[in-house]
Amino acid sequence: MGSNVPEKYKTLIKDDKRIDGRKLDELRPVKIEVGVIPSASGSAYIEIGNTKVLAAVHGPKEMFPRHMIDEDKAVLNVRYAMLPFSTSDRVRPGPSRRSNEISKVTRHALESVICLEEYPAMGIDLTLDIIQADAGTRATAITAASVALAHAGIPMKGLVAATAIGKINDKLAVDLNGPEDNFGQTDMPIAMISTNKNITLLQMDGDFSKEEFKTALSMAKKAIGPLFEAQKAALRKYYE
Amino acid sequence: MGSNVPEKYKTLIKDDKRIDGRKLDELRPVKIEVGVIPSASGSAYIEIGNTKVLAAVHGPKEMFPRHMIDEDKAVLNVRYAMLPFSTSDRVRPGPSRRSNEISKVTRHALESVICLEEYPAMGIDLTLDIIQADAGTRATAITAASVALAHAGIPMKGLVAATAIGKINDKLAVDLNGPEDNFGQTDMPIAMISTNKNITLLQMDGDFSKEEFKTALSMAKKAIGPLFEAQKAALRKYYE
Amino acid sequence: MGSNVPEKYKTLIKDDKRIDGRKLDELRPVKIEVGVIPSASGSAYIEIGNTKVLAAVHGPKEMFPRHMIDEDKAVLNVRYAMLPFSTSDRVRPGPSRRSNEISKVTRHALESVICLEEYPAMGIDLTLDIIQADAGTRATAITAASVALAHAGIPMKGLVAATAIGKINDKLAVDLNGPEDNFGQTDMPIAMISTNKNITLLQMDGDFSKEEFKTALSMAKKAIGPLFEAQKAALRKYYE
Amino acid sequence: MTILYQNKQYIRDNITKKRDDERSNDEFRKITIETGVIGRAEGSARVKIGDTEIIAGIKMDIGKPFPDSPAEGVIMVNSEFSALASPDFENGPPREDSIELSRVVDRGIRESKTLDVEKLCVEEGEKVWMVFIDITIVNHDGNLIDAAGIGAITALLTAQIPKIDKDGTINRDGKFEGALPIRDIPVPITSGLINNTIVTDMNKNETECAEAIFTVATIKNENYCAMQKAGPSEMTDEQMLKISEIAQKESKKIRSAIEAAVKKHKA
Amino acid sequence: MTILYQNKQYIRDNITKKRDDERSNDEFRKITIETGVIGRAEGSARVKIGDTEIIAGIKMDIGKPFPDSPAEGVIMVNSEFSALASPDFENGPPREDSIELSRVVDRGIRESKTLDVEKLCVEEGEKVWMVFIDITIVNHDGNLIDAAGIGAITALLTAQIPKIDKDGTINRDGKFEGALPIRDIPVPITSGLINNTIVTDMNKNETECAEAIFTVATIKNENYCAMQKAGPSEMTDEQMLKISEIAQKESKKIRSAIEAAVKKHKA
Amino acid sequence: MTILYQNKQYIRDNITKKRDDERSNDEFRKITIETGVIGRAEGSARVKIGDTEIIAGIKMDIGKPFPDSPAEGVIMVNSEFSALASPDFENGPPREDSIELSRVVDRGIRESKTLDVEKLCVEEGEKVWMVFIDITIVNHDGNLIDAAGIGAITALLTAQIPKIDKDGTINRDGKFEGALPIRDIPVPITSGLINNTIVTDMNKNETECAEAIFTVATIKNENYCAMQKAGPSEMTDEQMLKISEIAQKESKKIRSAIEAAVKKHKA
Repeated sequence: MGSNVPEKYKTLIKDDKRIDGRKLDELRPVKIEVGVIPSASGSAYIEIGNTKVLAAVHGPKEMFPRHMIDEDKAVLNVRYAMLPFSTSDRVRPGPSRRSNEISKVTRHALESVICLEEYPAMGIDLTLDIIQADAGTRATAITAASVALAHAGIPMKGLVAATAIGKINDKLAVDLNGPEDNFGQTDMPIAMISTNKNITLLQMDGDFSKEEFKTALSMAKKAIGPLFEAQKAALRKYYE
Repeated sequence: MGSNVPEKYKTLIKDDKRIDGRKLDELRPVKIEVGVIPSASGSAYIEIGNTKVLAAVHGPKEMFPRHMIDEDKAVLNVRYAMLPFSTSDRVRPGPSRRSNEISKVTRHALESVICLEEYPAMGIDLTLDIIQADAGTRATAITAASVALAHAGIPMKGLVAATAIGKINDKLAVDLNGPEDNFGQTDMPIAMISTNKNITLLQMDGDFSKEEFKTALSMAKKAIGPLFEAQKAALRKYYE
Repeated sequence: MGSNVPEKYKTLIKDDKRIDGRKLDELRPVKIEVGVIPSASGSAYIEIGNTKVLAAVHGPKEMFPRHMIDEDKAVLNVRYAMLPFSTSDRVRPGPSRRSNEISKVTRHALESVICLEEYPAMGIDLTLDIIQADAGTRATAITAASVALAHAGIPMKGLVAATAIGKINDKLAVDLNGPEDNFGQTDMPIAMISTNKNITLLQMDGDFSKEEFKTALSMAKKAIGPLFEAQKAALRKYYE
Repeated sequence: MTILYQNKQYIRDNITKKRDDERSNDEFRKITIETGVIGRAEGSARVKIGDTEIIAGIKMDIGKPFPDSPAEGVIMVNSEFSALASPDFENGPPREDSIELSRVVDRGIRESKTLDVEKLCVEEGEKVWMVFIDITIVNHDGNLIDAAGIGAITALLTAQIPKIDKDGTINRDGKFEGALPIRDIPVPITSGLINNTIVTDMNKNETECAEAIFTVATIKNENYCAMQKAGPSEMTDEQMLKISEIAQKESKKIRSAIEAAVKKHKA
Repeated sequence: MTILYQNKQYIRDNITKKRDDERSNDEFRKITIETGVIGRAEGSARVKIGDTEIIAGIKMDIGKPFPDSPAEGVIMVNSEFSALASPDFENGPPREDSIELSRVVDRGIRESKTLDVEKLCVEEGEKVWMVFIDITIVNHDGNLIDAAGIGAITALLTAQIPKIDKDGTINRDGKFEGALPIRDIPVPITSGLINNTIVTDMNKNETECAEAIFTVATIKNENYCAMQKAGPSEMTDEQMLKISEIAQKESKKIRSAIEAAVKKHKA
Repeated sequence: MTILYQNKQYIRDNITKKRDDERSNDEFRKITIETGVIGRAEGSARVKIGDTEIIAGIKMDIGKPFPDSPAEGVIMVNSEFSALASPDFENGPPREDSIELSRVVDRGIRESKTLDVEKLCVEEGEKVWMVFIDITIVNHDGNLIDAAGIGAITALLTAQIPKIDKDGTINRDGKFEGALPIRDIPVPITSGLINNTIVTDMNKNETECAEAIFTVATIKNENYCAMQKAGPSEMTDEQMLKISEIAQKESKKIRSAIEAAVKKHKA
């Protein structure tokens, strides 16, 4: 939501088409691969448009550090990171305030579907590396994460997938790309559960009226459907 | 003790009056409140002139980190910090060499009066936050600390209070304020025990002859008296 | 191996003499003292030319941190550091990537001769402080280290000594000094065991043909001999 | 510090009947807003919501702008979970909470464009005002985000820009160039789900019982400028819509209280 | 993650007869080199050696030169043992391994003068190109150094220098000033001693059984530009000479594969 | 490393009769002061007090002055409790001791105005000399503060300011612009209370038995320039006055030794 909008990004919608040719309710192309990291318990690679993410699950295993052990259930440790070469300006390696916050909301987005109580006192490590960033990195990472968790054989009550609803040129649109995110008015990442469409992550920055928020929620519900299908197809393909 | 003294601070004493109108042996106005932080075991708020400090005690409680446990007595953990907005130039959050040193001398200033041996293997956390700084922050913090410890019900052999004796325009003066500290010649923070007036903290920077040091010690003894009274009055008032 | 070579260092060899008057296969003057740090279990001071190193051994003793304990043998902890005033430009205190890497290769250079299995679950701390640096600091540190370990009475299968073979003005030379290291073509630090002349450390940066590498290895074998003699003489002298 | 299992169960079981302190489910505790509490700060506020207490202070300094916005001032929000409020703040996960608190307050102010950063440019590409918003938690009895958000905007509204002397140094001897360019008053309102019941302004014990938490910041025109769902459990869209409506209603009342405090401060 | 004692013993006992995966002792696993895998990077490569996988990316930025080389660009090599490959990477000693990996790759490129840093000067003493080489370990099945070294040089060979606009800012909108000034193709080859037998391209289990490890980087003219012995045990000079000869031979093959990948990339 | 309880008791019980090493209570151990021990440093000294040994080195560099003193050089004191002296230096509280050591030495030099920082200005507001005083503890047998303080001032007195070349770079090829502008020779003397008896120059075992410790730095005119009380117990004012008198007396002797060492160095 920067304030210096280059000329070419002042018009993000023309004749109901977006700058990459999509319709307002159209997702970017999605590609999901399962089992890309042999040494991990579970792993997935996902591309949504130009955003590319690797997800790996290690565990359930001994929990470390020990003072964080929960005797009643497994602890989900999430590490979200942008690789140094994933953006135009190099990202310094190491955690930042942004990556710490995203790790936390991502954990909350997934915890409620994982049967953590089946692995008391253990740890499940989930690593999410953004290898190329073009908006929607946290949503894409969450979508990849639940596939990697499923691949690791961890029992879940459902899959979780995520996208973003945004406002650009005063109109609502799904799954913002880079310029739409940078020069649009509003960005709302949202994650839902496949079984009941309940919401496990929602953040919003920008400007929404009450009606826009309501519409955004229902657009999200509709848009996330194909993501669940893509997740399931990828898992099916892997096990065939 | 900087070297660039602005014109208006070249004369810090005129007709035996200091820039804020005080006499040489006069403390700044003192205000002490007990029990200001409900979630702490003990707490105190103190204003000495424009210096404002919050003190909180948590414990006695389980000692952490464990490798610092003392099986024979409680460990007093002191954290002195200047809040970011407490001075003209913002203070970066996090420990500095200065705050580490002050935490240490403050711990030493208080340890000898606390009956630490009554709580073997436990920890007592003492937090001292400077919310506004105008000279004498460590002395003010120590004065607040022993009130907070008393409020927490921790047995002590006496109260500890502290002030500073300084040299400004070649004269000794008690309880320096900001400009006196910055542009004076000598600053000597000193802490004493209420029962025997023994010294638990003394630091000095600047210049003192043997006689000046002797005089400074006796001025301190006299000046600290009213601080003990203020501490006791605040505690009495709280329990009334 | 910098690229801006000052005029006076363009010719590093003239009439088969090096800038400090040495022959190509000649070591710098060596001085070793044993037992220079009373509070250490073992210690040594060494000068090789203008490079000066203090080595201290503490232990075998309780291993810390505990999660690094090896139940089968002692762990050798090596800390190599350049003191802040050891070079022209001040060295910032604290570990750097360079010092971490050297600590590691130094550990590997010594581990194979130490009978670590005699002290299961314990730690041996080896500190190597470069107090003045003029090339060859890691080689000099290793030579000092095995003397300090011997002085600490730790059983070893042999001594380890190290030097460097370099290429300067297209010729091979032993034990490079500062300008030869900075403006030469190749630097190869190498450590050997006194008993069998096997190699425990070898690093090379620069340019060597296969034949040069072969020659360098045999030059090293020959050059290190006097270092073993100096180590033994220093230990003998100490125990006389 | 964690409450007992039995107490959690009690709170969960009874939340549909009554809260601990007899409040109705969408009722706030008593809020007090004090201004001008820190003399050294450019602006400051102390906010109490029940027993929760925070101090917010504004410090300003001249710095270099970011390369991609050379004509805009810089906003930095930092919150310290001081050990004053609880020594447990230092151990592990709460650091994460502290970062989330800072970032939610930060986004609420930044994304609502509350501060007109273009007016904080001193010399394009070279010198802009850096506005530091520091929040200290003095006592923690739940709902820190709302307290921090209210403190931050109040401190900003009462802040004075220091004077820059001719030689370019900042003159802090009580001379000012006027107020900060503030365009709106975003107010965050946080509600949670306890035993699937929506509860607003949760105290600390209630927060620990909450399955999910949702913060919604509203601006003057009743639009939303920032939202954040926290907590491990899911929420339905109906629950989110309901909570956002509560936020619209409650933020209005609190905005009036802020405006009153600022008016009194300037009088 | 450490392999069992029994497995170690088995590998050690049998290494003179055959390797786990039937390779001969100086035989590499299958190597694949992909280029242009990261669109945001100035250059990039994905390298697989058997199950080991790394991604190398080049980012460039304008910075100040070091005072003692005011007319030379700056090279920075960084390797991240991402938790992707193994969560154990985070605990203790491996940090040391990660530093060693970075430094061996760094020295291989720096000391071979592969990159003509003088051509990376924009304005003497003020502005030079900083070339960041970042390597991420995606899957760890041994021989990371060779994979990282191959990835780094391939990424450099395919990198494009971004255009600098008139106002001095870097234009990343797909305009380039040409390729990096690369003068050579150093290739590291790592062998180890297992039960005193020389074994090249060790997988992870083999690496844990190795008594000593020796990496030799060779340039086009078959000379060596960097060497590094690792591992706790000693080596004879004959063993080192033998390993360096294997490096000459194997590096030639791999250099051809790199050149082919780069040629295909540029086509 | 901590001494046994029985030994502590023995030292405490006997301190009024005799010390471990037969010294009288206000007697220093043998002090040796060597100069010019580090060729790369601008100035250096090795100080031994009994078995305690420290090395102090001065490095100088050109840097930017602090905004509030644009025409003054900068002094930085840093002490490293090297693991040489004791590996325990790394675990926990000693870091605090190291900071206190640095700060007491720092204040002794800074507050006595020993170094005429105004003469270290090269270009007002832009370039001043930064004087780094680094102290390494080689062997620790008590009384580190006095050894460090003596080392610091001796190193300063023997330091040479490097030459600045026309292009502004520092020439370290053995050319100098003269000595540092030193105005005084502050000397810290530390005494402690053991079993309520005043003991000067305590060794390590005595230090661990001390209830309280008091350091007093004296300048040439016998005035005090810095004081620091340490240790958990209280002291009476009479004890402090007595210790400060011992400091006056002992500092005089040590100052003569420093002056002799410096004179010899310059000869």
